[in-house]
Amino acid sequence: ADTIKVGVIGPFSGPFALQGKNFQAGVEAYMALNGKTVKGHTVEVVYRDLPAANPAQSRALAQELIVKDKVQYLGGVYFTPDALAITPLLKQANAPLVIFNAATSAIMTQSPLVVRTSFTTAQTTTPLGKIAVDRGVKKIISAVSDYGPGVDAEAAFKKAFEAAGGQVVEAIRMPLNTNDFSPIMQRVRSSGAEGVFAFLPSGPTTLGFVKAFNDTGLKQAGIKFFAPGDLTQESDLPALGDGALGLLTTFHYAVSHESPENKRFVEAATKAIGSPEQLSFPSVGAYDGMHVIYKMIEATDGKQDAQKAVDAVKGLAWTSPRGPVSIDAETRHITENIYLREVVKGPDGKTFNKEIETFPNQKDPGLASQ
Amino acid sequence: MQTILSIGLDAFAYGMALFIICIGLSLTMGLMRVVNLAHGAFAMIAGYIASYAARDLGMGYAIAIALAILGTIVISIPLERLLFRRIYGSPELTQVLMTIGITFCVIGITNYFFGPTLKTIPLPEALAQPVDVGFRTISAHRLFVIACGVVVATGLWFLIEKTAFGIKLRATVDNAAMADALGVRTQVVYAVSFAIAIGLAALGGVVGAEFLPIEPYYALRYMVTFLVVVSVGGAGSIPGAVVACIVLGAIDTTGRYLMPEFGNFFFYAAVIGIVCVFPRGFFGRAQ
Amino acid sequence: MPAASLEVRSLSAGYGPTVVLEDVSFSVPAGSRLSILGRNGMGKTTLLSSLMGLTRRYGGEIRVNGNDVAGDKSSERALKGVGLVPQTRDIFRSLTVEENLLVGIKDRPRSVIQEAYDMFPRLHERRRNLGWQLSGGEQQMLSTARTILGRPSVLLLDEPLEGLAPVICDELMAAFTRLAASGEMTILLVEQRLESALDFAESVLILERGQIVWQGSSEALRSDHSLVEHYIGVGSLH
Amino acid sequence: MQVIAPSEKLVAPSHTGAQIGRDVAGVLLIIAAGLAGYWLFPDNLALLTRVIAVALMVLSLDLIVGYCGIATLGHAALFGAGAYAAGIACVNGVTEPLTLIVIGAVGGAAAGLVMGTIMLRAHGLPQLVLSIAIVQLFHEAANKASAYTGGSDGLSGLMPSPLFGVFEFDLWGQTAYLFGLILLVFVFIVLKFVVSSPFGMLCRGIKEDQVRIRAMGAFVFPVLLKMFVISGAVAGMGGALAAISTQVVGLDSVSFELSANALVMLVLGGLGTLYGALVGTVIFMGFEHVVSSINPFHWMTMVGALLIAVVLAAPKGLSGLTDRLFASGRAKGGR
Amino acid sequence: MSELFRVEGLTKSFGGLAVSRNISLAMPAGERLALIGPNGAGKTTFVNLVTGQIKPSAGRVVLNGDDVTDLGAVRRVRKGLVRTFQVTRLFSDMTPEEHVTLTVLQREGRASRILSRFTGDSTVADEVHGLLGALGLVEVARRKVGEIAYGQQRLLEIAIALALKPKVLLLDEPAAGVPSSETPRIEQALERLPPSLAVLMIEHDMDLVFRFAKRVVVLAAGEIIFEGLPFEVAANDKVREAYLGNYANARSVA
Ligand SMILES: Nc1ncnc2c1ncn2[C@@H]1O[C@H](COP(=O)(O)OP(=O)(O)OP(=O)(O)O)[C@@H](O)[C@H]1O
Ligand SMILES: Nc1ncnc2c1ncn2[C@@H]1O[C@H](COP(=O)(O)OP(=O)(O)OP(=O)(O)O)[C@@H](O)[C@H]1O
Ligand SMILES: [Mg+2]
Ligand SMILES: [Mg+2]
Repeated sequence: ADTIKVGVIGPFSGPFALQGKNFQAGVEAYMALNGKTVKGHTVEVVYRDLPAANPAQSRALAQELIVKDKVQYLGGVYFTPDALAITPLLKQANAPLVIFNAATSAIMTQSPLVVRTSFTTAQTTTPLGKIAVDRGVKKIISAVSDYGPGVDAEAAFKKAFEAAGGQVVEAIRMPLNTNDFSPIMQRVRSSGAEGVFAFLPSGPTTLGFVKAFNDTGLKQAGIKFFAPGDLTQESDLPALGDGALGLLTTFHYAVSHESPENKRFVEAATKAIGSPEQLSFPSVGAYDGMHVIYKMIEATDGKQDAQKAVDAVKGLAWTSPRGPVSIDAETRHITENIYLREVVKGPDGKTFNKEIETFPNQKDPGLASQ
Repeated sequence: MQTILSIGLDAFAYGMALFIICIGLSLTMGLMRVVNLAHGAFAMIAGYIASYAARDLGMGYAIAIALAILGTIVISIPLERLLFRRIYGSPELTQVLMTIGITFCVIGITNYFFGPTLKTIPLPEALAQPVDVGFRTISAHRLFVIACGVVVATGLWFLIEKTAFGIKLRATVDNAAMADALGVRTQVVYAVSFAIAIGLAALGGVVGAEFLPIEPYYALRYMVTFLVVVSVGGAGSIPGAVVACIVLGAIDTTGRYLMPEFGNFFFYAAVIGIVCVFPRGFFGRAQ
Repeated sequence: MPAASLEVRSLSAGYGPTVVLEDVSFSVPAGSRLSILGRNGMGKTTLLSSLMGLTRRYGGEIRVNGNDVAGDKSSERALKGVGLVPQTRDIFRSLTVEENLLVGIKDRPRSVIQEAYDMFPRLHERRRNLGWQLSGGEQQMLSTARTILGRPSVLLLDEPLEGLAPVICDELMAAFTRLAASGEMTILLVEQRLESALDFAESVLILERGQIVWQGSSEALRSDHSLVEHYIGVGSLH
Repeated sequence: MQVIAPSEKLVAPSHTGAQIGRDVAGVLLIIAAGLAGYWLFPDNLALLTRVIAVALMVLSLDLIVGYCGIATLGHAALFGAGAYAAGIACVNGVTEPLTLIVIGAVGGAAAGLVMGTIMLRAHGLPQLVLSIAIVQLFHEAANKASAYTGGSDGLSGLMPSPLFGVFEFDLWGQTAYLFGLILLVFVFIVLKFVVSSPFGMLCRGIKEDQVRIRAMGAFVFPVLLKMFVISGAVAGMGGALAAISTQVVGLDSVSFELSANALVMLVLGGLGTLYGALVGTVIFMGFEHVVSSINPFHWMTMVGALLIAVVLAAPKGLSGLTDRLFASGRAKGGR
Repeated sequence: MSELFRVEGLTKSFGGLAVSRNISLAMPAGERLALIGPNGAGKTTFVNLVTGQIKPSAGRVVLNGDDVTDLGAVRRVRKGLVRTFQVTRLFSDMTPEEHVTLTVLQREGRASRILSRFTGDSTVADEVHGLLGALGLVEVARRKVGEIAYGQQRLLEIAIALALKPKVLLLDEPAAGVPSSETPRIEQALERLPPSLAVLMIEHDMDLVFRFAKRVVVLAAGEIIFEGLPFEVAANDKVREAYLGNYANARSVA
């Protein structure tokens, strides 16, 4: 019976601290519900803070976790470039990397020792194409933040939407640090589109975007609004307030998901994070990530053998708080349901993401297309 | 034409919001010669207080603003006594070090107590309505911000250029030892000006929260914006700050309208252009 | 404010770790005039600055009309009647001439700045100009006028004639003498031109390396050339 | 033409000999500290290598800020230019480490030339803002040119070949660290010469009063521009070292945040002495690393407290503190 | 001897204030000229115009037959047109020795070299020590300028100007702040200047002016109101009224 160390890298401070806290909540929830030992081996988690995308630091942290802290497993990683910086190390380190969040398809091709339990932007976005057309929107304007995931979202949506018969009349890329979105809304208005597709990273800018959408009267004018679920992350909903009512988003997980597994998870994770308002999707990525790591430890019986560990979880299927999921044997990316959700008001007067439609067993179309 | 007017109005409102937040910093930097990078931290503290008062305690918007300004000033007093007073007259970079330190601490503490989520300050009915201004609708809040900006600009200009206090303040900044030797109680002058600057930061933080939402990272996230606006205007100059806010607000807004994907290019290229033409900022005080 | 007496007892002062003045003691009766002489770098400026509270004090007492002000900040001393015209002029560069004068008036009404313009008409001509735009002599005038407007009872003058045209020097010295004679001010003057210094003052004090090496009446010094040569240097008196 | 015959001899003894002795001791101390780091923290070499890369950047920042008196919050533009130059070269088949360092230096120097040309048009705050604007433009450009730079995903897949064909850049990072250390010592010695040359003295003069320097008959702009280019080369080497050792280049290497951090480190260590730059970098990064591993969630408060404490205890930076200790021993001190 | 330096019709105004009105002046080699005048007459401005710190609105500056009006301040210095500042402009963190060394190196075109050492050249060092010695600055040669007395800073200001080996030297109140006991040092230093040099001195210390100058020019309100030999100055009514006051009386008595 050894102590097996798992190194978790995430943004625990800085502007994305909320996401890091969710990582931690997911990990702690899993360990609270499933114990701290696997086959008699004690699991110990070492957290390392990486406040913002910074590949060099990411690599230094991973290296240190491996060389100094002697971790057998790496987990976490919120941003894609940070994951890309770690992948070249894995082989030499003989350690698998289980990604809790970083959502660019291409990471998986960089190393056979990567497994991902989150989602990709393409995965969560693709169903929106059909949804939009189904709701009678033929002409749409796309507005995405100008960085990797935003560009991914734009491409995935365009492909799906055009395949379903729609037309993207204009594609806007907005700088990440935009504070005032009313000029963008003016563009939307003058483009003559019937709907808007948006992708923004969760955080303060979503608030400004939704506010501007309402304030400039686009909502009253009947313009439809579609976005992947990052935009209505549960922790942002209180700030968005009633302005968010009726927004349609697609995502792999809603805190409100109804299932006994999720109930148990939410209870445990809320306890770990402290305040129920702060809980959102990264926690479930971490929770399932820990599940995968536990399975790996089980399969290797505590010995350090990255390849064997990864092989052991290929095809692994289980019921996650988000619904039924499995690890795709070929891509090592998670196969999961994507849900269409609408922001509605609950009986307690608070808004939440209500799942109204399910797209089962979605793989990552981003990888499939490569 | 309509679009131009419309964009212009947005730009003006955005510029005025920036102005209210930044003018306090412009005073501290231009008049007190303190590069107070913690300015945003004070605006943020005010935002938290206002949010707490209005959302959690259900107080009115006006009361929340007043409480936020008072509360922030009260919090700033011990900081001024213990920390800022040590760096008046220090080299700018020392001030940068100290005020960044303060910012980090404020961020850390806010994060600890209030959590990392966004905080909103609910607007009263009257300000939450969209108002029809003829060619479009605009939220009443934006008009309110514009009005606040105008009041602040004229009030401050009068205080600094026309009153005895203004002269004492400028003298103190110019040469504190000599002002002291002429009987000006420089510490009092500094403390009062500091309080005014903090009060303005607080006001800006609260009324500008619709543009720059309140969250723990606020203080660092917008630091560059504030610094750029203040310097382009010419630190310490009120007309300069007004012009800079409106011009930069307009460039930012039209840039984002015309070609959002090059929004930042536009903005920073314009900044470089302006500084090259006005190497002291629009209304830089002669050194 | 009527003139005040000044008493200094074993004052030591300097800059940071450097002690410049050591154990300086002297006293000046109310309404009298004292010149302070000494070669370059002997501590004359430091002495005046210390009286104003602008240097670091290591010990000693400074009494104005019997009250110890050594612990006071310079603004307190200024309000108690000490006024300094510094050697480096220290005008407020970014303020206009008029604003510079307004800083000096303490709580007197604004209209008193006319007194300054009467004294130096040149300043009236330049009243809207910023401090940094003034010529050297104009800055000197401004510095002097600014301090005098505050009606100090003890006036400390650090080379106030420097850079002024002879015709103005004469007028200014006459004005200082008048102010002292009217019983309104006690004046301490640091002046390089020995003759002006001796003409002006009743008594003289010579500093060397931060210490008082000679103290006496101007007459005594004037009549003793060897003293002058010894402490101040050759060729000073023509 | 001898204007005036010497009439008195200088009384104070010459400082030159003592100065050289101190410099040699300083360099030895750096080497010793570097090797001590190697033996004491064999598991932290990745971090230590990063410290060295950043130290190069902070050194080069000191040339601009400490010696020329030009405040800049955009120094990462030079660091990043070096990093991307080396990175892009490496991805395209130039994998020899020393060549990559040279490429980085050239990239940095070119960026320094651009930055200097623009920044020297203004003074004071507006100048600071120019530096911010420039680094933001660089950042934006790197983001846009994703075909070459990888955009926000970062430029990955750098495979530098072994140093001298023997020493691999591997997981344990010994090669990278020792390579970095040698580079640092080399650069440090060169810079010591630069700052004590007449050119360095001229820069110090410019820092204090440009009008005076002009009245001495020296042009200001070319001197400062030269310093920008030198500084760019050094920062570029730092960037190249970072690229080689971490094998990725991210947008953060041309960010405002990195620039601001570098400035904080420099001021923390003390301006205008090359040692200050090193001390500041090591202390800041070391402290940040330690507190962020102890408490990854609230370490920022601790770092903030450190900065405040330093300003209160040593307003001239940490190296100023040692100066002060020295000075109080001597008879005549500064202010 | 031929004329070394000449200005023609130099004119400048700040806003509405005409500070220099059509000033023309010529100086042969070896000239020792004093420029005096009331405060604010435009003397410093004249120096600024001549040395290129500010641009005249009209007029020419000719040095050695070359028109230098369009040259910048730096090039004029290199051509030998050197000034001192009325208010000292020195580097407070550097020592007098460093100041003068830097100036000498600059004069020889070696100041922007990276690959050479600042100290260690013995001919430079000798020259530097010679200059410092002549102005009595040896004792403070290795103290920071910020810590030495103002009078000594004034002397250093002159040492720097001399180190540039000027052809035309413009001294703006060189003795201001220097005690009368020390002014002989300045005079001595000036006396030992090579005779080919033209020197213009602005000074309010009339004793110094009369000892130094061979010719005096009086400026008032931006105009030259008098030009002549020293002894004529005191006799001129206009000058007396505008500038000299009682001094003239004192001298005529003496
Ligand atoms: N800021 C300072 N820091 C350290 N030492 C200083 C400082 N200012 C002056 N000194 C030193 O104090 C001594 C006295 O200087 P001070 O200026 O009082 O002389 P002074 O008699 O007024 O000379 P001067 O006639 O030139 O005006 C000098 O040796 C000088 O070097
Ligand atoms: N930049 C400026 N803007 C406005 N006025 C100026 C400027 N520079 C100088 N002046 C004015 O021009 C006049 C001449 O100044 P200058 O410095 O040449 O006088 P000066 O003859 O040297 O006097 P002093 O003997 O007092 O030094 C002064 O009245 C001054 O106020
Ligand atoms: Mg003095
Ligand atoms: Mg003058």
